[in-house]
Amino acid sequence: MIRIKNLSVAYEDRNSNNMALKDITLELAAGETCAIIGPSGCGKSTLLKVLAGIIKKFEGTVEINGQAVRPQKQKIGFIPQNYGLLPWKTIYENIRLGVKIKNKQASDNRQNQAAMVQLLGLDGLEHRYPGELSGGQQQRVALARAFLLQPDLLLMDEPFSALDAMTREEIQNVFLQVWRKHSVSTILVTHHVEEAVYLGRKIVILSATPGRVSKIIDNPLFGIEGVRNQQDFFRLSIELRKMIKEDWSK
Amino acid sequence: MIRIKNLSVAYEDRNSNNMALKDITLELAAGETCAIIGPSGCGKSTLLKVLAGIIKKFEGTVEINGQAVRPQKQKIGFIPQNYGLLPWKTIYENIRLGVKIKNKQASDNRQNQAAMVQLLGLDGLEHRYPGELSGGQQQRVALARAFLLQPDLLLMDEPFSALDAMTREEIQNVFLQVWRKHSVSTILVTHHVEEAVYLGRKIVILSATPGRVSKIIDNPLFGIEGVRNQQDFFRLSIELRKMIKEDWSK
Amino acid sequence: LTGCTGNKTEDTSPKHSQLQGLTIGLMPDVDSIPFIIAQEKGYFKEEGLTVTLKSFKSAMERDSALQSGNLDGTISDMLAEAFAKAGGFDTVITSLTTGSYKMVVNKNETVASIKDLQGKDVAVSKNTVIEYVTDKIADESGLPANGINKVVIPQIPARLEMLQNGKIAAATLPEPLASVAIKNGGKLVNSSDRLGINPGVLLFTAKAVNGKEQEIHAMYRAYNKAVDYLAKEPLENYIDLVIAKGGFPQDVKGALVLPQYKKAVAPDPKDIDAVMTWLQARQLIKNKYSYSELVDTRFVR
Amino acid sequence: MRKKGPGVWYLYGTVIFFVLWQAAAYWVALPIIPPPAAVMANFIEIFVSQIAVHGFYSLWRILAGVFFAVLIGIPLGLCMGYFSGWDKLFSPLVYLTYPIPKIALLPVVMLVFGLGEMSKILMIFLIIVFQVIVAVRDGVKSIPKETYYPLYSLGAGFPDIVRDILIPASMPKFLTALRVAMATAISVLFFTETFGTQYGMGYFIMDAWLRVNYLEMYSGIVALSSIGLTLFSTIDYLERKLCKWQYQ
Amino acid sequence: MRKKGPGVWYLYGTVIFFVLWQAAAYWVALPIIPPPAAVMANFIEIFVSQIAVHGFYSLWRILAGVFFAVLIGIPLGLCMGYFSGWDKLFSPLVYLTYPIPKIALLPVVMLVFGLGEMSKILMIFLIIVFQVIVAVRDGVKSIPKETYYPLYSLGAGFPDIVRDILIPASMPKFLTALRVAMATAISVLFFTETFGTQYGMGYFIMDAWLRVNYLEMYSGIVALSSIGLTLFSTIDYLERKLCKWQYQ
Ligand SMILES: Nc1ncnc2c1ncn2[C@@H]1O[C@H](COP(=O)(O)OP(=O)(O)OP(=O)(O)O)[C@@H](O)[C@H]1O
Ligand SMILES: Nc1ncnc2c1ncn2[C@@H]1O[C@H](COP(=O)(O)OP(=O)(O)OP(=O)(O)O)[C@@H](O)[C@H]1O
Ligand SMILES: [Mg+2]
Ligand SMILES: [Mg+2]
Repeated sequence: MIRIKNLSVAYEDRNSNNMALKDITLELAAGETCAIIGPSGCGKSTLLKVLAGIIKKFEGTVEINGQAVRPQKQKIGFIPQNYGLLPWKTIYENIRLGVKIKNKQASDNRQNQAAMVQLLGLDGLEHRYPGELSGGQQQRVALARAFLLQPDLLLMDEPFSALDAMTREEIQNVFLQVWRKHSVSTILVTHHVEEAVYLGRKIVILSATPGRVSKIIDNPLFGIEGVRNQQDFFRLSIELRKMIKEDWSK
Repeated sequence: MIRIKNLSVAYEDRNSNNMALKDITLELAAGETCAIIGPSGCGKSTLLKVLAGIIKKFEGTVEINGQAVRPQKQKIGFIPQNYGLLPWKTIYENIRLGVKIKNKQASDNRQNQAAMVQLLGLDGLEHRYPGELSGGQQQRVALARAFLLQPDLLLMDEPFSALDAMTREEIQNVFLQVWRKHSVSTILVTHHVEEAVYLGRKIVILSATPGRVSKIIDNPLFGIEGVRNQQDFFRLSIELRKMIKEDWSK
Repeated sequence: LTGCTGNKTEDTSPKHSQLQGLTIGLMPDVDSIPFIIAQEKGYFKEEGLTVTLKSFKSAMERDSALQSGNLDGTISDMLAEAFAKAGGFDTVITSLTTGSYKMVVNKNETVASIKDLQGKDVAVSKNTVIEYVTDKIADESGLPANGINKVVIPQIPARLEMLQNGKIAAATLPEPLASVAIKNGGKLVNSSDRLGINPGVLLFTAKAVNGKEQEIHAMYRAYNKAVDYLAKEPLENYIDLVIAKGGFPQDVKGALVLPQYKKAVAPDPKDIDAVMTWLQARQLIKNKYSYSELVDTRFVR
Repeated sequence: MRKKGPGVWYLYGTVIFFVLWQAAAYWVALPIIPPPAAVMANFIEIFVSQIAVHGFYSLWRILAGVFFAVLIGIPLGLCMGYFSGWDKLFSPLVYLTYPIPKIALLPVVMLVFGLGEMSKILMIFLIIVFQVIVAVRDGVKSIPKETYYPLYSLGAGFPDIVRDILIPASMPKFLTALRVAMATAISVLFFTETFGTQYGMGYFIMDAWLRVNYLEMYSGIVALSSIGLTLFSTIDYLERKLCKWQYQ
Repeated sequence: MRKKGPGVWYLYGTVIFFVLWQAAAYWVALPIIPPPAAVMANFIEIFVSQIAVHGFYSLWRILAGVFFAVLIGIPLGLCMGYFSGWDKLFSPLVYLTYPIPKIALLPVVMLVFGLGEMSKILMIFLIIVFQVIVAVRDGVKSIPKETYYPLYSLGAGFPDIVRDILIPASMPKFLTALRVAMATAISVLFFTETFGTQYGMGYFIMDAWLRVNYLEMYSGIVALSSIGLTLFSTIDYLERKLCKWQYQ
């Protein structure tokens, strides 16, 4: 259960204060997924950073399961927009990073890791460094790290942006598997309307800088098997796109 | 005029040689645009790096207007997948970088720059450093740099991946303007089938690692005003998607 | 690791077993030779005394070792004693040692007498016994106080090189490097021996003087034996030893003329006074110390 | 980030410094470590009459030495870092000459350059130039290669790369090297300023030491520490100016 | 990148070194720069009988001094770089103590630690620890803050951050510092090894100098250079091992 109330975030500049988020109020039930759509620069990444405990200076309240954000206590899987891989660690170590830090004792999940590597099409790359991978491969490493952690809260910042359409669909399904198995509360930022419709039980539309919640849509199509090829899916996507267009041109 | 013949590229690893591109043969007339689609990790970025003169160790021949690749002679605008901004330069300086290095004398294009900044929605950010921008804003800075340079050859590696749908459309149109005005030969890598159909006169489909040319499609819909809302556009996109699916599942 | 003790094992005969060890600092100069002889010829052992000789390459390191209580006594000079007193350290002179400081002119200079050095560069180290001797030499020949142009070069080998390569007209050097200079063509102008001044002394800390009286007496007996040895034995018989243990240049073999070593005596009050006057005139010390403050005559007179 | 200005912290630092010193003086209870109060009194007493002029000489020699070390060290370090050929050729040379005790060169320097200012500045130069070379070289080597891509694709020449990448990217590392070099230059004054001069903090300290005047010696050390603090905080200031992009 | 092994380049470097030296010897034409051939002959002659044991002593002192400098310098530098409070508190202290000529501390060091090995190692330690502190601190400070995000969001503690970020990220800079520190340690031997010992390259070189035996002095310098070259290439090797990720 995530509860955000009147959240405002400003970046302190050398000479000015620029507001990135203003008065965000949002609730998300435990185990729900939420897709965030917003124009570039509206503060989506900022919002995720607040939830991940990286930005600590904000106004308003942010609670995860009734507590303030404390990554030490909560198990948060965060995929930053630039993937957040450590260049001095091999892919193998990068993927393990989350479990290594979070589950100090339980290190029996080698098998899980191998399976995850397989699912994300990363086999054979384990001993390379991030600098030796293609952009999409790096992104998949970040996804593997987050999925393997089996977090309580999963925060993904444009997690499929560097993937081709087919890989993207496969990995969206991998995500859904993980989500179903562990019912992870998830917030994902995306620029794809279809992706939002496919993966978001809630779809939040933010308005341009400073970001405000413009609309929150309950998505009836979420979780339906094979929904991507149904007419409803197209219709909702088109509708949503129209909505967004209107909203952002204001 | 770009002529690629039997291009093969391998990355030397610590212990193995891994082939990234194999036997690529491709021609592109001067002033033409070409969209490249390929699965993640197939070597699209590698191909662009070869054309940009960054990777110099390859087999086969690569010619730009009949000459080998020599960025000193040719005016190449390259947008790397990670934007290629210099963190110690302000946005203003980063945008100017291309013209500063290429057109040493002609520095009268301040106005152009201001106009470009405006078009890409970057006004007000000129004095920030790249680290102080959102992902999409950074990508737009890279685009501004390349467009402002008015290059002979424009290489764009997933140039709109971090932009929301609306901004993306706007900037695709900015690109078309620039392209029309200066008839820039362009190669762009994309994961969006619609983008490829909208922006590519030729569409090249690469197969998975090591990348080979799988299909080259002449796109009849390129350059038609308002094509995005026509039935033909949808049909071609869907057709293409099917083609890709078949091709990559082989 | 333990100074110039050689490899003699410690004497454990019951008669001498009450004596504590003495640690004495040496410099690579001729004052140290009697100590090296006494050590190597076993005179200290004959007295039942264990002496640890520590050699130092620079006066400051030596002084620091004494001030920090790592040495009981050291070869030093009257100026150092006055400075130590002024600096608040309780040390005393127990006797003179025999040293030699020489002013040498470089071979290309046509200098008949010291007077000809008027206005020329003479290398010294400042505020040290070297400068003191230089002043005395100038004084003696009637040059005014600022008659020569003193150039400060504290590193002795560097001073030697500058002299030999004609970058300076003259230099005041301690033995044995003065002999090297002379051997290589330098001309001796004057020396502390000729002037009859002898600022070299043996210094002990007050703590050692009071706590190791027996030992210091024994040490002087051995020292005097060594002086006897030096008087009767020809130089060839021990020059190799001195070169090896004293840190002397190989070159001095055949060139070095040792001063006449004298049995340990207390310094002449006149000499002490001269040094005090010189120091005070140059405002290097505030108070003039009396003879009895500086010298402890309970060991030798 | 700085609610209290840096000045306050320097004050704290200075106070701690004096407290530690006082404790050491109390514990040792020998003239070897005079108590800070006595030293400060002495410092104030002799500042105008003696220390000021010595300090001035030293400052000029340090700055001149550092200037030349930077003048030679930066271009060489940049080239060694960027061109692997230069690195291969010069590294062994640097590795061989760097550890040579500079005192061994003293006679040669004195002979060739005399006893004047030149020699002293040259000694400082010789001691610190290697630090600058090695640091700048390593700084350039640690630039990730993707950083160069935009410039490569623009066909930028070496001067462009130097100006737009090498210098800004290695600036923080260079400033570290400058800090280390400055401090080294100060702390070797005792041996670069002992010949052919009667001015300079090095001379002053060694002379005081020789005269067993620990009060004056420590006054000299206090003066050196202050020079050091000043130079260091200047570099800190420069860093905040020149590497603004790192400090957001 | 390395068609010819590094060995070949070291050979080139050594040859150039000797050529320059020969040229200097020829030009100066004085015993203070003996020709390399004579020195090498002397070096070979006295290597086993003298230099080996001196070299061994020096090597042990250098390594011990560097070891302690690293032991203290890295944790302190890491903390100062990471926690701005530590930096604010300790920086002024470092800035004040770094420039103190370490020779001025000789009386105190002798007082507390006597004339034995401890004192010499401590002197080396005092000279290089500051370099290590400053370099590690600056290395940590220059880590871009995004690098920490994945660990922050995992709620990683300071030990995790040290192990997974601070150490690997500042490793290249630390190795630079280690290079500089090693070379400094070697080149100050002439003054850390001249008291209370008859072994060590410092002693050997100063002794030869005072004996005006330039041949032996230069043999000693050659020995030091070789020690330096060995240590440096060990660090280069370490760097290629530990910072593999930088060398793709
Ligand atoms: N520096 C490198 N060292 C070794 N292998 C590399 C290196 N860079 C890329 N590769 C490999 O080469 C292949 C092609 O990489 P490239 O970056 O060209 O892919 P891409 O088509 O751009 O993929 P993406 O869509 O994910 O960006 C990949 O399999 C990648 O793992
Ligand atoms: N470090 C910073 N300093 C100052 N301003 C910043 C900083 N980081 C981001 N901003 C500004 O805050 C706003 C929100 O940034 P954020 O990265 O959250 O956008 P976003 O919604 O993720 O955009 P995108 O879709 O382009 O990634 C932007 O206008 C950006 O310019
Ligand atoms: Mg973002
Ligand atoms: Mg790519």
